[in-house]
Amino acid sequence: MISVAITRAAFSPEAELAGFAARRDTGSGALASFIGYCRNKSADSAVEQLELDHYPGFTEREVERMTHGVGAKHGVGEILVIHRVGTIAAGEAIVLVAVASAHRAAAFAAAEELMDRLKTDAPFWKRELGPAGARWIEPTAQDYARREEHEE
Amino acid sequence: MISVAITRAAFSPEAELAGFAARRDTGSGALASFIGYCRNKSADSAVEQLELDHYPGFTEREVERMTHGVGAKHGVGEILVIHRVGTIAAGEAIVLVAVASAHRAAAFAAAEELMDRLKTDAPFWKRELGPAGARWIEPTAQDYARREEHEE
Amino acid sequence: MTRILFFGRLRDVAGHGERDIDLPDDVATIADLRAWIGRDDAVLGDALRCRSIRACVNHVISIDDNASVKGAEEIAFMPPLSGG
Amino acid sequence: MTRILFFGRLRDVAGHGERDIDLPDDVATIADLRAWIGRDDAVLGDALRCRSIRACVNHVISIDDNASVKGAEEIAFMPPLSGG
Repeated sequence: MISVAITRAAFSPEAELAGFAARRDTGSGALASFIGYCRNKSADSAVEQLELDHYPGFTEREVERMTHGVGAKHGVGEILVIHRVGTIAAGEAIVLVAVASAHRAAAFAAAEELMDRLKTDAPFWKRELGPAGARWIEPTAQDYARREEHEE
Repeated sequence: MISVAITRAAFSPEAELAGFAARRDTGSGALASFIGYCRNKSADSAVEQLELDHYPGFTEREVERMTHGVGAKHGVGEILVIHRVGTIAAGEAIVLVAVASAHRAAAFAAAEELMDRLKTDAPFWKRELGPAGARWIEPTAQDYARREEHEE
Repeated sequence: MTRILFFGRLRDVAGHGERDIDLPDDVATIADLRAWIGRDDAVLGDALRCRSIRACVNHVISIDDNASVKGAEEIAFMPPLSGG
Repeated sequence: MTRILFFGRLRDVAGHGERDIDLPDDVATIADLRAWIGRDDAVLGDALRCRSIRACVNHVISIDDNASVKGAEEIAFMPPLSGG
């Protein structure tokens, strides 16, 4: 049960997590998850909102492909990904990744790798808007290094 | 804000997570979490419930100490740990670990290390009860190996 | 007719997110297309020549600047990807 | 008066989780205590001699079997710990 949603609407990560947990295989004793929020401050300035651009059709397909790839690599079949696009207010959730598995190591590894790949390989473009104006955010050298660690 | 609770009462991991997320520093854009459930089957047999024994007073202190240690090591100050004791029905949550941070790598690393340490270093003793009777569960060689990886 | 799309900061530079264009016959590769767009808009042309900008032809990200764009329905220009 | 506690599978073997006992004078160390309990209950004594069983004296886990138990208020015997 791999589920990927790209959505403009605000969502409750906890409600989605509860639904995912309720649908999981009852042999899956481990559920690792990650929620990424729009922060209210960046390195140097206040953030009022985030704007996430995507490529309709292509983005959905790429995130689905990435999710299935990570699931197959770690032997986990239960993954939920929800990723917002459009305008996101400070404090709101941008992304939820949840992985259920019989084994906690696989659940953690898959959730972390999926987040690392979303940061560098998923077709999204984002900018922070604050009192100082807008600023495009691109992956850091550290983000690319983390992604590289997952390559064989 | 480090919060540790050892409780006999069933709890909703998602409701606790929502509360933790609401209380977090608004500069913490990353929230990694892990929920461990009582599975309905073990390696070889069905599981109806789990019984978790603990050492009142000592267990609370040790889990607090462990949580502060892992937080200090990874530079994260926002951690929630809820761990049940007593009788736990199949499907119910046993443990919730949540870590909020400005950085996703630190949040993941702290959550995972805390779970690894809870598996091998926290004063709990558990047994699975099923139609075949009761069976004490002790850490596996793999559990010990994972814990060792965190040592300097 | 080919749809040309610009994402992220390229959308700001281009002043639009997408436009339908009849590509001239001498625009055969991604490199040709970058140069051809640059003839019309030097600033956008400069932005497109940046090494970190990748082209995506009919939903396939291309790392070869000599890849063909002949008959392509959609060509997207993408700054570094960054979700999460 | 010293409280002796048994956890996990040791509780099953002992048949109880805790008991208050006046330790005789010649029980000075954890090793002495293991042996002394074994005199009364051979099965429990065997279980206690297992290398994986650790003693916890006044809330401090001891790895030294020669650690003193003189005047201890609480001594717990613990099979391998396992939470989560």
